[in-house]
Amino acid sequence: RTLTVREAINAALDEEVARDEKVFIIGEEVANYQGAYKVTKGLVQKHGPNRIVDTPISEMGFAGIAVGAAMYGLRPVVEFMTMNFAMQAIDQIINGAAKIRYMSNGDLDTPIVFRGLNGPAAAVAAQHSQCFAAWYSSCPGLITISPYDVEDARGLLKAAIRDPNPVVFLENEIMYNVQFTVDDAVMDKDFVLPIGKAKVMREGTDVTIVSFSKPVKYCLEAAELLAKEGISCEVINLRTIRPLDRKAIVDSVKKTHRLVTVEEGWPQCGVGSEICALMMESSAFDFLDAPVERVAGLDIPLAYAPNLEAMSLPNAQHVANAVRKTLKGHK
Amino acid sequence: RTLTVREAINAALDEEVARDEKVFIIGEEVANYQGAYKVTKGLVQKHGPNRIVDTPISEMGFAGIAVGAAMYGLRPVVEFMTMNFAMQAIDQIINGAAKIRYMSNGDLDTPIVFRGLNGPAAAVAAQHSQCFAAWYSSCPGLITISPYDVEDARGLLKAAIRDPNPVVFLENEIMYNVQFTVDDAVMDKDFVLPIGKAKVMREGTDVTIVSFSKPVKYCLEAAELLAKEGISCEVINLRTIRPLDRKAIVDSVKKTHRLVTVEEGWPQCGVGSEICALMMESSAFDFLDAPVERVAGLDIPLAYAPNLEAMSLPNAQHVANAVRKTLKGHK
Amino acid sequence: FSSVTINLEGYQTKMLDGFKLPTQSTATKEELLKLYKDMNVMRKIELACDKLYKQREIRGFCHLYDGQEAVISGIEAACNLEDAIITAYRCHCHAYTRGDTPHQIIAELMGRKTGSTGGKGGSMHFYRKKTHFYGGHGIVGAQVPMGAGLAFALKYEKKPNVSITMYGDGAANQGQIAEAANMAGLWNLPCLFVCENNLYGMGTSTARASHNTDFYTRGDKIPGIRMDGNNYFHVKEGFKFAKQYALEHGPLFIELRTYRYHGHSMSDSGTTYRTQEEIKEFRQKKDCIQFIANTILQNNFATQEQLEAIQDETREIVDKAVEQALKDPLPDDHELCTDVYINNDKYYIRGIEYEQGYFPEGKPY
Amino acid sequence: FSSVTINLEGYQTKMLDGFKLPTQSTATKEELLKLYKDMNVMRKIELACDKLYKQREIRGFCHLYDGQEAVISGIEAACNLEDAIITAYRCHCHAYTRGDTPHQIIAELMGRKTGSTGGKGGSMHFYRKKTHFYGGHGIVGAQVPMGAGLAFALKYEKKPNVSITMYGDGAANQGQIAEAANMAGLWNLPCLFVCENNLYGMGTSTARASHNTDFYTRGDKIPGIRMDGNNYFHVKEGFKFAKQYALEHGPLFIELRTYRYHGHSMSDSGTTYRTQEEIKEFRQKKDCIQFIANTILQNNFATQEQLEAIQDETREIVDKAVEQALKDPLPDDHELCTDVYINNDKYYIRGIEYEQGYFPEGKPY
Ligand SMILES: Cc1ncc(C[n+]2csc(CCOP(=O)(O)OP(=O)(O)O)c2C)c(N)n1
Ligand SMILES: Cc1ncc(C[n+]2csc(CCOP(=O)(O)OP(=O)(O)O)c2C)c(N)n1
Ligand SMILES: [Mg+2]
Ligand SMILES: [Mg+2]
Repeated sequence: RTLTVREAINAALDEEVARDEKVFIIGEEVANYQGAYKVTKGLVQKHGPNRIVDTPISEMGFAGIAVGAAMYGLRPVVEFMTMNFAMQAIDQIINGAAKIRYMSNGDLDTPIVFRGLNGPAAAVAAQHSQCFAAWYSSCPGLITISPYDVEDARGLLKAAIRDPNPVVFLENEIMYNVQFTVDDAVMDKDFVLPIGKAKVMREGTDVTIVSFSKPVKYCLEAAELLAKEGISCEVINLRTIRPLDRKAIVDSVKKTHRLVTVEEGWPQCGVGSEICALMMESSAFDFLDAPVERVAGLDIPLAYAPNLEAMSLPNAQHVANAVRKTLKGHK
Repeated sequence: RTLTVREAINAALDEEVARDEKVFIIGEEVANYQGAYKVTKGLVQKHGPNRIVDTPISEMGFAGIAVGAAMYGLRPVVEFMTMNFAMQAIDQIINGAAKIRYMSNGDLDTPIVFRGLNGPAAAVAAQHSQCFAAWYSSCPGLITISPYDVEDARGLLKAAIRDPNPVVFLENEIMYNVQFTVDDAVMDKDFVLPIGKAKVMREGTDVTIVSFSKPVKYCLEAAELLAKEGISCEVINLRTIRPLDRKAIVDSVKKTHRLVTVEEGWPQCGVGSEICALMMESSAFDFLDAPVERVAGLDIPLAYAPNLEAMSLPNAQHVANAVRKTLKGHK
Repeated sequence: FSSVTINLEGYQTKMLDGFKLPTQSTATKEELLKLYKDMNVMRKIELACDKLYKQREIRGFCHLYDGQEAVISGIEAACNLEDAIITAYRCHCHAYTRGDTPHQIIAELMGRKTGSTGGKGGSMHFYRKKTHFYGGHGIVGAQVPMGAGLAFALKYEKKPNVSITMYGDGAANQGQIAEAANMAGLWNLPCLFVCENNLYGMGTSTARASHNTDFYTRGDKIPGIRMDGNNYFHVKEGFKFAKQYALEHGPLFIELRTYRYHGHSMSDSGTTYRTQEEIKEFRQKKDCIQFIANTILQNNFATQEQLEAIQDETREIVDKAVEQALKDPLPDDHELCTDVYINNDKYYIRGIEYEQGYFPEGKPY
Repeated sequence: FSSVTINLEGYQTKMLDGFKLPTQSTATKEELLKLYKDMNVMRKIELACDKLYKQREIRGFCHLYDGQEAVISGIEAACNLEDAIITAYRCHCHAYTRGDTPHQIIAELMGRKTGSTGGKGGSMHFYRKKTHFYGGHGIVGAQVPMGAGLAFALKYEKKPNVSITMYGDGAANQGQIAEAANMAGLWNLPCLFVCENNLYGMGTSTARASHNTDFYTRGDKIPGIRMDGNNYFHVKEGFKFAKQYALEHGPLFIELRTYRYHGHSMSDSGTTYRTQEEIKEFRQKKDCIQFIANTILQNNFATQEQLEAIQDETREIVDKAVEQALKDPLPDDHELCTDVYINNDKYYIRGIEYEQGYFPEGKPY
């Protein structure tokens, strides 16, 4: 079977709405318009407007409505047209959903998924290109997931909807159109992936490359490239950013002794930073034969012009360079 | 001269409002009520309600009003009653203030300060205790400052108000009441501290401890404690979180060969993580004789009960332990 | 079986022409005596908190409800425990009417293991899912969309219930209330937007914060009613009407005029932005508990002595609660890291120092 | 010196009893010919963008304004360049009336160095501080408090000017608009809250998004006017009144009924949520440029041929702009990291790889 990430998310939503009548989808243009990015295509026709709910442009309001509905016992899937707009609703996500179970001593839950596209897309400039993986993943009480391919998108979204905890699910616009071939198991109605487990996309022995979302592609490309230079890369797709699969990273580094992190978000206090901290405090430290290399989005608001945009985002070359640096040993 | 951090901030505001008629203060309860935490005490009496502006409870609205006023050429100082409430307005801070200069190719500026208390206070529970240093400091276009003592608060707030860039200024409620002795130079009307420069609070040779805001105190206490064990700690007060004074940290580590980071915020993708990343990628790496130790707030929403609260936050003992660990060498 | 019928002052309304608003309220002796007792318990809980705060047994914020007891009492008399309720941080008495005991409430404020949320939430964060009490929220205004969400869920589940979504006059200026109201209006949610107008948001009078201070009119095309929040009967009958209206027609804006006797929180004396006369006026002439006492006495449902006995009884309840709470232990250490997540054991929780963390695999890696 | 006086249809108003709204508008031949030219330039810029988008010379979002030109034209005719203006992402024509050339606008959309923001902002982010144009904002609704802030600044600086704060019918449901309006009302800010109601927010009709679709009435206690956004004269006279009103009395809500011909952005055909007939109706019967052409012709200010000559002239202007922009270079590489901050050189900018970063000290440490 071949399908796109968009189709995978669409099918996962469709099946979970069908499976559990407490699940409903709410957001801007999710119903009649079929989703601003057509991710919810066909769903309102199938499940009706009570289950697929179009909202006004009121992020804080409908996020709060979803949190309230979740407290009552429904299982909302909130679509933010992009995660940039979720910034208006972030208080509801953090102070509403994430902290409420703890504050209530376990009395209240919010089984809810906040999903939407995240990070840089193409030519949409600074206000529409921010990556929120680091912010959300810093918050206890919240699960943060960012899928790469069809298998991830399908298995993790279904897992997220079934999970009783609040989940932020960070998609990527450019990946929506990318096709992947998957086997039948993935298409099973109950195919779910474990939250909090990374996936080794490619095994290798010389260096570990850790990434998530679209940049996983660059890592795989770089690995391919480097293979020709005789460098064997292990590529880890994090899948979940919180809880981070620390063990997978540590184990891999113990084997390869070198680590490169790759993300499209800004560097400071990013996901790569956290992985550097993990290297410092885990048993992996003594196994490192070179300092960790971070590859991250350029530390500026993203520009619109295609050349500036390209110069601001990591690609396979950057990853390959970083790998080569770790292999050169100390600075 | 002895004064509290509250008095220092109050005086800095007072002087800057007096100095530049474009400067005004806006926020909830800043005028008639004299500030929810009395930080703006006496200012409306002195400068009148056009300069000290009480707002309704509308964080997003008044933050946006301040951004608009700044674009026009005024220099607003926005008080959020606490930075927790700024989460409702964070889109205005990031997409409004921080990115606008870049997006406009330098045509528009927003000389603005967003200030308020940040991080855990005492017995105010999870929704009122979040530290936002990591989030804000991740954003290019923004300056993020977090003062520790009177000198910091006064010199950096004045610098922030005079700086043409947007600044997030993270205060600490518990520090408001703490008294410090300062010399006359600090009380000069034009006393400003350089933004982006850390301060060595205590010189030492065995280990570098980096922190900001209230935890600097614990670092100093730990240093005192450890001195008795013959361990010499260098304590660095970051003051500015972005731009981070990377050089100060690197230089110190090159001297001490060991590093401990201390913050009250959550660990994942925190300020300590970024400093770990700095160690990986800077020339300091080869000088490290032990992995960096991170001390951070416990990774949970903060509880209300005094014992649970105390168990969730770093203190001098944690810092001392971390230091001792770095001196034990590798794990 | 003795009861009394009381004539109600007219309700101020918006867009409710053609609807018959209540004009009378009937109450039995039993109802009033029970009410008198409950209101006294509420008042005494708050006064106990005030005292405990001054003794430093309670810390942090502490927002007291004394003066406003008729609001929640009237609402509860008209609604039932299947009607969802959510409010802000001034929530001790809401916790009481929803079933928490004085002891649980006070213990929570003192951060004890026996408190309503085991010491985790504190003053601002009470909840009781089984009686549909959803907080207890510390972020001003943020509970209002949540309340609309509760209404959304009630409608989704086809329940014959409403969401009682409460906020203050200060909170009324949060934009998310307008957002929630718009959606509630569009979708006909059974949501009562209930503004407790106690004339001040912290130190700011309504006129200084709100361009429109008629809070019952602030739902745009959503109808509204203003009620006398110091008058139990006015609130109770008003809410009977309101609940029925909401189930049939959708959302309603309700303003309850009331007054808080204490300052905003314990650090506020409450006297810098309002006059002593004003406070005295409300305390002496409009006190909602005294009003019930008078009604009882005027109708010979009890003697002054009997009311004093109730007072004594409630004092004893609260005193005992305090006494017990003072003896209660703080939460167990091992509670520190529970309930961050459901299936908490599966989640790594980093310690302040790395090795002190909770590692699901059993040891640091 | 030839001029024409036109009778205006009455304005729908809220809370403006006692105010005399304009009933007539006078325009000279010169004004109308200039207007006709400008409106044609605007339309042709948008049509050029459409074409360039299809040729993949423009990427990303691209929100076109064709159909709505009378709105900005009428506003600018009543106001001046000291009146601040701010709007959302549908802003190409606002950039034009505030002084950007067609070449700058098109070049920006193509991400060229010569574009209005040097290729950094793109379609949604035009600004021109010197003529008080403040964007060009991509976050729906967020520009509205900023607009109130511009009004705040104008008042603070005692300027005889207003802030023209524009947003769409979809944006009207963002709570921050209510927040800004409340403060503008409280503080009497010279702020015009201008809702361009083109009947849809993306694919959602006003009735599906707004409980109250009378956008001029949504300022609560702030008065309002509805204008015909397809009629230049109605807008112009309405805004003369509005500006004067705002300077004397404070904020005003204005709704402009208009229509966008294109879909929301380039990926939207604009035909799934509205009928072909509806689009045709607006295009054929209510086109705002045709209306000006008719007025000119009816008053013999020009012949059909002369108007066609203007069309040709504007086509040439825009064609040349396109031609030039196609030849223009992309931004210089070194522009990548400028203007992140003021005093940019002092700031470390981390590279995608560490060593590639900009180090103020000159080299990595
Ligand atoms: C978003 C947010 N802003 C500010 C605060 C601080 N704050 C807490 S209560 C309060 C006043 C609220 O007044 P009102 O809504 O009238 O309720 P009352 O206290 O009178 O019951 C303020 C400003 C907060 N908790 N949350
Ligand atoms: C906060 C936010 N939410 C959602 C979006 C996505 N979005 C962009 S334009 C738009 C529709 C706005 O409609 P309207 O305000 O009527 O303006 P129009 O496009 O008709 O000019 C939406 C939903 C956004 N940019 N920002
Ligand atoms: Mg109040
Ligand atoms: Mg529209």
